[in-house]
Formats: sequence, C-alpha cells, structure tokens
Amino acid sequence: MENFEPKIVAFLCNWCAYAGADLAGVSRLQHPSFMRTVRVMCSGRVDPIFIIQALKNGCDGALVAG
Amino acid sequence: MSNSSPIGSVLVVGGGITGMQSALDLAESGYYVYLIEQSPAIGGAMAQLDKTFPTNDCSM
Amino acid sequence: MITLSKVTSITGEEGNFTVTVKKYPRYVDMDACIACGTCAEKCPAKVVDEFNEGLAKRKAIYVPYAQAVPLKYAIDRDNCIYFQKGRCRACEKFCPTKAIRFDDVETDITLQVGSVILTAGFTPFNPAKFDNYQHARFPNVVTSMEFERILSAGGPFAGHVKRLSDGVEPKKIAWLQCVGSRDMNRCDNPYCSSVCCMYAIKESVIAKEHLGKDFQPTIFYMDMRTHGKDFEKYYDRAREEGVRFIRSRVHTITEVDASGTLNLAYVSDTGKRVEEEFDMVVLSVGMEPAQSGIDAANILGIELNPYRFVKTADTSPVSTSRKGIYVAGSLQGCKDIPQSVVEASAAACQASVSLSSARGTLVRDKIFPAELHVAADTPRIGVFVCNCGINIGGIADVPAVAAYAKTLPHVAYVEEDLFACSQDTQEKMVDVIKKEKLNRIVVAACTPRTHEPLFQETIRNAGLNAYLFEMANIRNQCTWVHSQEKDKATAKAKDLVRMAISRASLLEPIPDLSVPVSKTALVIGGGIAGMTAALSLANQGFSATIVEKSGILGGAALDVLHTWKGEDVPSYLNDLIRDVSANSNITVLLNAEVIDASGFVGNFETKVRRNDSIQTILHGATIIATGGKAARVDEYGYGKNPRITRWHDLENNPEMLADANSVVFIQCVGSRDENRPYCSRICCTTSMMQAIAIREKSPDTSVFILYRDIRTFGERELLYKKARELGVVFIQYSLDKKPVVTETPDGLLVDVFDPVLQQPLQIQADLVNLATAIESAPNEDIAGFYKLPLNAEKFFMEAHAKLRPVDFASDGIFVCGLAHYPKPIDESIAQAMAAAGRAATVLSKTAISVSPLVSKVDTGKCIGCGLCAEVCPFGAIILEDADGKGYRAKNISASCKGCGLCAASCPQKAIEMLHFKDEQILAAVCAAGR
Amino acid sequence: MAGIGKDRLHLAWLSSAEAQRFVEISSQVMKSIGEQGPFDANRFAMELNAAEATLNSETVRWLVGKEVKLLNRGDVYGRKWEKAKFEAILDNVLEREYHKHLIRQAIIEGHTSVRAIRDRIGLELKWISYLLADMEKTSMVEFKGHEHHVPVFGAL
Repeated sequence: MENFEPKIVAFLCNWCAYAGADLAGVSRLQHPSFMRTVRVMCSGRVDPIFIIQALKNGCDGALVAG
Repeated sequence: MSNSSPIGSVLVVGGGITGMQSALDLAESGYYVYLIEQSPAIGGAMAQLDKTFPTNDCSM
Repeated sequence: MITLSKVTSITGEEGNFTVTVKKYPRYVDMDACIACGTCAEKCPAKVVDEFNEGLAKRKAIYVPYAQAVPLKYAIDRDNCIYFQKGRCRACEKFCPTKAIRFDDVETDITLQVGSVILTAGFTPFNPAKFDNYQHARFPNVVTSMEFERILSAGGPFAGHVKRLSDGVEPKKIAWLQCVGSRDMNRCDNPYCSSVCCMYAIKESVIAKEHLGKDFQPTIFYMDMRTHGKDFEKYYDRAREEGVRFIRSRVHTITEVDASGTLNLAYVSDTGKRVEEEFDMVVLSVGMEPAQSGIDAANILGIELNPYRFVKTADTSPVSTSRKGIYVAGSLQGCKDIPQSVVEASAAACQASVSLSSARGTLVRDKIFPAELHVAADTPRIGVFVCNCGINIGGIADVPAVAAYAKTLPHVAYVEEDLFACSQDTQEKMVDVIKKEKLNRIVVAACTPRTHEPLFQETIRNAGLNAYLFEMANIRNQCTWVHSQEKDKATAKAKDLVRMAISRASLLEPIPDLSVPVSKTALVIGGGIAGMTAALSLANQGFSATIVEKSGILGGAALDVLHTWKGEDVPSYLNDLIRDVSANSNITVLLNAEVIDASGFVGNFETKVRRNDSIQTILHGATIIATGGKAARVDEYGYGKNPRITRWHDLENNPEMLADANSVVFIQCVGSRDENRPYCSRICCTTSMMQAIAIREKSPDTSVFILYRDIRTFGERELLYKKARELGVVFIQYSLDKKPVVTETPDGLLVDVFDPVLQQPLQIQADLVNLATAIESAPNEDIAGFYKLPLNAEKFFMEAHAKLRPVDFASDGIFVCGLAHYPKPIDESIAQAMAAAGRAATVLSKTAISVSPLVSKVDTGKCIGCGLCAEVCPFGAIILEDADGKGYRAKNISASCKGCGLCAASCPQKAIEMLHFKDEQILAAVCAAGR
Repeated sequence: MAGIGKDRLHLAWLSSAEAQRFVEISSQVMKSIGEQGPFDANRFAMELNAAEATLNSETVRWLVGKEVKLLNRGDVYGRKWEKAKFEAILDNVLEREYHKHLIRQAIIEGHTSVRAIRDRIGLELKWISYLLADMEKTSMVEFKGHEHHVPVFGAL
C-alpha cells in the first residue's frame, strides 16, 4: 500500500468547483496531484454511469463537486 | 435635446457593482461604453465582502 | 474599460459631451502582462494592503485581489523602491514577458459621449477619530469591513477568525450598530446607512459557522432595521441560532488585561448599568459618499444634497440636476447591493432613452471567415502545449508532454509555445491550422474559464467551428498547485492532455443558435411601476402593451399623497397617466386579464381576456408589475369603529383629524408576525410623515407612535428626527406585549407597556391609525403561466437576491414594483426603469444569439414520460403532441442553459447535451484511467 | 451496494472563491482513497457490469428522476411522499435490480444453474429462483432446459 498513487476522476462544475480549483492555482495552494479533472457545465450532468466507467477504466475513485 | 444626432456612447464613472451593471446593460443595448475606475481593477466594495445574505453565497 | 483614471473636465450637453479623463500610469504593459505573479514574488517592497483593510501586506507591484479584472499587475509608485530611491527594478529583471514600463506616463484621454452615469460609491465611515470607540487604540476593536476580510477565505487569515491582539479564537464578539450613522453629536451623519443591521446579522451568523456552537455573538442596536426582502426571516433565524440582540448603546469600552479582552459598559433595557467582557468588538460602520464621487460630481457640475449625496427627486430617482448625467448606487444615498443594481439598470435605461436615436451607431460585430465542413473528416488534431513563460515550463517537462502527445491517436501536429495566448502565436496558429489541415484543436495551457473564448476566436479565424476546441488545464490545476512535485506534475499534464485529445477526437461542430426577437413588450399591471416601465420602453422606440385588471390606471399609488421627500403624488400620477395614454407606442388594455402564456425570450405568446373577447399578443419581453395592496386586518378593532383607521384611510380623509386631540399610531399591524414574517418597508416612514403633518397643523394634538423598531432607513431618518423634535411620543412595544385597543363611551383607550418606565400606560385616543402591512396581489396564476417562482409570501422571486434583482432565471421576463416586495414610490420607479432597461437589452436586438451548448431530444427514443420537463429548472423542455405518436419531449433551446439535468435523468437516454455528449465525457473519463 | 465501497465516491459543494476549501476537499479525498488502496477493476468486473446495467435500467432512472416531484408535489394521486419512504422504496428497487443484473452477469460468465449462480454471487437460492422467474418474464434470461436434471439458464 505504500507509495500508492491513487488516480481520481473529478467531475467539476464549470461555475463553482472548477472555478474554485482554478483559483487554488492562482493562489498557488499546493495539494496532491492525483486528480484528473473533467469539466462539466453542471454537477447535475454527471450520470452515475460515468463513475462506474471511471472505476472500470482504472481509476481508484471519483469526486463530484458543484 | 438640442442636438439632432446624439452620440451613441456613454461614460460610466466607477467600476463597482453599480457601474459594472450599468455598463453591461448599455453595452447589451447597443451603446459603446467607457467604464472608468480610479483603482487598478474593477469590483469596488462588493469584492471585499466575504459572503452576502441570504444564501451566504460568496460575493465574487 | 479604463482603469486608474479620473474625470478631469466636461463640456457640452445631453447627447454630446466632451469629457477629459486623466489616466495614471500602471507601469505595466497590459497587453504583455500575463499575470504570472513572478514580479510580485520578486518585489522586495512590502506595503499595507488596503483591499484587506490593512490587515495584511502586499507588494509594491500587485493585483488588488486574486479574481481582479483586469487580471494585470500594477506598480504602486508611492511604495516602489525604484521610484522612491532610484534603484531595484527587480520586477523588470524577472518579468518573463518584458511587460514592465518604468517610463509609463500620465495621459489625458478625450472622450465623446452622449451621457454620463456616475456610480463612484461610498467610503466606510472611519471611526478612528472618535475615541469612545477605541478603534485606534485597542487591536481587538475592528470595523465591519475589517471583519469581512477576517472572515474571508481569501483574506489575511484564510478565513480563520482570530483576535488581532494574540491570534486566539474569540468566544464572544459584540457588534456595535450605528457607528457613524444616526448620530449628530459626534459625526454629523444624521442619516441611517440602511445596510449595517443586515450585514451585522450576516457577519454574526457566519462567524458562528466559523467558530462553532459555543461562540456567542451579541449585537447592540438602537432599532433593528431588517426592512429588505426576506431580511426579517434572516433576523428571526439568527435569533434562533443564538445571536443575542440587545437594544442599547455601549458607552464605554476598556481593555481588561494585556491579552486585549475588552470590557463594555452599557445600560440595559430595564435601565440598569451593565458591564460585560467580550473578546472582540466589531464596529458596524456606516456609509459616507466617496470623496472621489464628490469630486467627480463637482467636476460634472451636478448638485449634492446636504449630506453630500447626489441630489435626486423621488419621481426621477436616477436623474441629476444636469440633463444627460445620471447617478446610481450608494453615491445617490445609502443603500444595499440589490437596490444599487436596480439603479444601475435604471440609469442605463434613462441614458438609453435620451440616446435611442444613436443606438448601434458606434458598435459593430466582428466578421469571421466561412466555416469549413470538417465534421465528417477523420480527426486531425493539432496540439499546442504552452510553457506560459516558466509557469508551466518551469515545472512540468513541456517537451516530454509534447512528445507524448505526438504518439496519441489522431494527433497530426504538435508544437510548444512560450505563450500560446500572445498575439503573434495566435496569428501563427491560424496559419498552422490552415497549412496542416487540422480539424480539432487542443491547447494545453491555463484555464478555459479565462482563455477558451480567445482560442475559439482564433480557430474561427482559421475557418473552424468554435466547438472543435478543447483545453487541457495544465497550469491552474497542475503546475501551479504541484510545483514541488515536478515529475508528478509532468505525469498529470500528460494525462490531462491525453484526456483532452481523447475528447477532442469526438467533438462535433455546433452551429450558432439565435432566435428572432419580437420588438414589443407586454407589461402586466398598470400602476406606477407598470406605467413607468412601459413609458421607458416606448420612449426608446419599442412598443408596449399594458394589461390592467381594473378599469383605471394608477394602482396602489392612487392612495398616496406624498413621497417621503414631500413630492406631490397625485399630480405626478396624472402626468404619468396622460403621457402613457398619449404615447403612440403604448397600447393600454383596461379590465383585461392574462389567461395563458407560452413561448420564450424574444417570442412570447400571451392570451388576454377583455370583455369576454380573447386576444393573443406576441411580445419579445415580459414585465411583471402586478403590484400589491394594503392588507385587510381585523386586529385592534378595525372595521368595528370608524375612529380606527388604516393609514390610507387617513391619507384620503384628512377631515377625520379635525376634532382629534389625541392620535395613536400602531406600527407593524399585520407585518413581522407569524402570518407575514416580513417588514412592509414603508409604514414607519408613512406614519412619520402623517404624524409630522398633524403636529405641524395643530401643535396641540398629542401624537403617539407605538412601534417595534423604527425603520426610517437612509435619509428618511431625518423625518424620525423631525417627528421627535415636534413632540411626537414614541413608545416601543414587543410582539408578546402588543397594545390593546378598547372602545369606551368617551372614545378609544390604548393600553401599552412602556419599557423605559417599566410599567403599563393607558392612552386616551380620539383616533387610532393602523400602519397595516402591504401584501402581494394574487400572483399564482401569472406565476403559473410564465413558470416563475414565488416566495412564501407570494411575492415574485427574482433570479438572484443581490445581483439580479429585476430578472428571473428565465430570460426575457422582468419584475418591478410591489409585485417584487413592498417598497416606496422612488424605489418602484427605479425598479420599473431597471426592468425596462433590462428588457431593452433583449428588444434592441433583431435576433438573440444563445449558447448553442444545449440539450437535444432524440424523438425516436423518447417515450414522452415527461421526466425531463419535470427536472428542467428553466422550463426549457416541454411535452408536445407529436401527431399520432402521443407526447414527445421538445427542446426550447433559447431557454436552455445547458446544465444537463435532463440528459442525466432521461430513462431512455434519449437526450444528449451538445458538446457534453455522453461519449464525449466518457472519452475523457476513460482516458483518465489508463 | 456493489461491495465497491461508497467511500470511493465523494461529493462536495463549494463556490468559485473557495480555493482553500477545494484544497481541503482534495486532501480529504486523497487521504480516504489512499487508505482504501488501489481499486482492482478486474476483481470487481462482474459487480461493475451489474451496477452499470442497474443504473441504466429504466425503472431506476425513472424513479430517481421522479424524486423531487414525489417529495414536493405529490404523485398522480396528489399524495406527497415522505423522504424516508421514498428512499426505502428506491433502496429496494436498486437492490432488486442490482441482484438481477448480478445473476445475469454470473450466467454470462458461465454459471448457468441456480446453485452455480449462488456459489458465484452468494445470494440465497430461493431469492435467486424468484428473481430468475421475474427475469424470464422481462426477457433478461431464458430457460434453456435441463442438464443432468438441473435447470439451466441463458442470458438474453
């Protein structure tokens, strides 16, 4: 389990969470690099199927943030 | 109005929430807008507020 | 947009002004600056940060705050070491784009404009000069503006609330209201600042969220003024959540010990002297007109009132003393954000009225080359990996990312750029796209939120559809936040690029979407708000139809004699009705009622019934001005005794006062209680005006006002002051000890408990006047026809309580007047002008382009279950009777915001979101894992 | 539900200005997933396929879509549903659908008799038989005949 580098798909709402993630960048707030962002127009767009697909395709978890 | 053909542009003095709204409305209605602000960035006092009533949304 | 500038002179007149503007040097080339922040990192000069109210430091080269627009650095000359001492120039040395211009100079710009709108705002009152507040001496006494910054996640303490003296989390904070407001003794600001009660409650509630259950907030106040929409409920909730409210003015603040804990001495409501310790004190400072606004007003030659706000009339709330110059926001008088936004749109509307013949003469649309048809072609993806100077290239291995991109399917061309967004790279990009016949473009750089439009324009210049473009965010969400882990940042950048390429290969061109606009408005309601809105549109050349239920125009204002500034309402109303009736652009339908509506922005269809005939009106915009009315009450014996009146009975029948020696006003009748948990906003001021009129006419008549909180907000406070000076007696009562009115053979008796004397009082009254609540018109039908939300009290709910006070979430529909919330005439007029101004943004266009990223129903798969129509928050999907097939869902693309709720919930998977199709998102998801 | 652990999915709400909060969320998610270790998609292939099919099923999508309406405005009879009641029904439907798809996946893998299915997925024999009968009706599986007196099924 050591050196385990998880890969997590993050579904971020363009207007809130995605913008928040951008701002974290502007503020240079360092955080772990596991996240792979998929931008959506609203977190309501995220079909649960997407999450199953993410897990099927080698991701270790998912985050939906809006 | 004494001038028969007025100029289709408006000067908005102040880049706070009020000035920005005026400028946007005018621009969307077909006028050229000059928005002037004394500081280096627009936003005014509202940008300084943390959150606003009623939803306690952030004010950005 | 011109920043760092001031107006220095003006000549000319309405329609044709010449204005000179002095532009101060920024010392940074705005076109070259990419806001990477290297300069500020290297700048050795630390300066007090005024954006954070002096609680933090910034550098001498800076952006005021992280989300600033324009996001470009500026040098603060007064604090720059080079300008002050002649050496340094560190920023110049390190700037990757050579954007520093130490030789930048002041310039004068001459502008030709048709009108001017002044919105220079307010300055928070500075309490430093008053020693009783101890702001300058004690570190734990802060102003409310400073406290906002302390609370802010982007503030000096990253949102952790702590004392300035020792960094300890406070357990008890006291807010002191009316600092720099309602005070003639010390600060010469006799007016109420209108906003402080509400922001103090908000700050206390948010502080409690930050500090947890044990935190004890206390607010010391004179009158709690929560007179805005839904404010009263917020106040109620704050009390339930444990915010303590004490009606008292703190007279002495001392420091208890070296830790900075404070002792507050005040007199309780029962008259006892109390001392209590607090960890922090927040001074709820009032508003003063900004000096820059006063200067500008003087240069523009417009009149100010005695309190140095710009002078306006109630019936023309945004017009100044000089024609063609308008004012909006807190420079016109203290007000909150929504009212400022309302005035902003109102001023825009007024400027638009006077310049309507020149509309569109100075703006032009950009023309792009014809689009190539590449949809069916095999993807040839061009990938541009940006170094962003050293912002990306300094951390991630850009050559490796680019080399990796070359190995991916469909990638036809890869290049590295120093700055992908620079003008010359953009031009090169157009050439490359054409030469390499690229048909999908991926840019790996900063964030699409700021740069997608720029690149979309670029590829449109190369003949590609704007939606054949995808960005990989390898700066904001990668190198900037993983700068310590260069390998991982590179790996992540590769993943993000792979995801973007995978998605890009499935992107499809999406045609622009636009809908034609019917250049006419429907105004529902013929009161002051409705008439003002219709007239404001008609005077800009648009036509308007007013639908009024009753047989006359005028609405609720027919019961009003004077505005609070004393302007004559009946004659204003007569003029307005005459102008409306005479205007050839306006059709008035009296005794008419809306019975059904359909359509969307630019294309509404409303059915109106009038005298048993039904007509259909086509219109591009809808203005809801259905008004409100005084509530009927049965409290305090109303209706049983002719000597018990409602306020407008008194207003219309002044002869009732002829033989009255004693008049009692009871406030909040039907307001601020369980049935109507809101403040009706106008009643305190109305009673004040009526009481003043009585005392001025017959000084021997005793006048009593029984109130809960006096809410004479803004400069209306001066009426309260005048009433007190004229000898009106004010007695406060609480909800659990309401006054009791009894009939006796000699007249009326009013029993009330006096909190100052701490004993019951009995007042003999010849007349009892009830300040009854304002309630909404029956709005349910209209709300249903246009699918508009109502709040719990059946007032229409705007799109955003602060920022969009006249809009609805559905485009093309606007609200004004009492239909929105009880309000005085000046505010109704301003809101009506605002609604007209907002409607003009729709009506001035021949066609509205809407975002084409909308949902699309596959009618072959659709089974007509209606779930999508159910979940859509914008009414953008309806069920339609497809011939012979039963119901099928139909998109109304003009109303669609592209959120995708419908697609995620369709049981048949019959709905696709353009540009965010299932397979397009899944392509990225699947690519993420590998 | 699928033994995948709901801890692998995180939901969060934040506004555009809350960069700090984004970082906090990101660290929490990292910690949580880090502790759970890597996800082995092959091991859970059957469960994932079944879960995917469940989520794609019309019944589930329809029920989820109706939530707001049932809770706030009432059903076709005008009755408003309690949130708890709705969730209980939803859980029930989800479980049933998921089990059906699990059985189907097991059949696809070659576990064609009731006992073999039980051994693969661990549900009760009676419940499996009951669901199989149901699945036959909706054409998810078909009865293929007997092998050594044991009924066998095929996926459709």
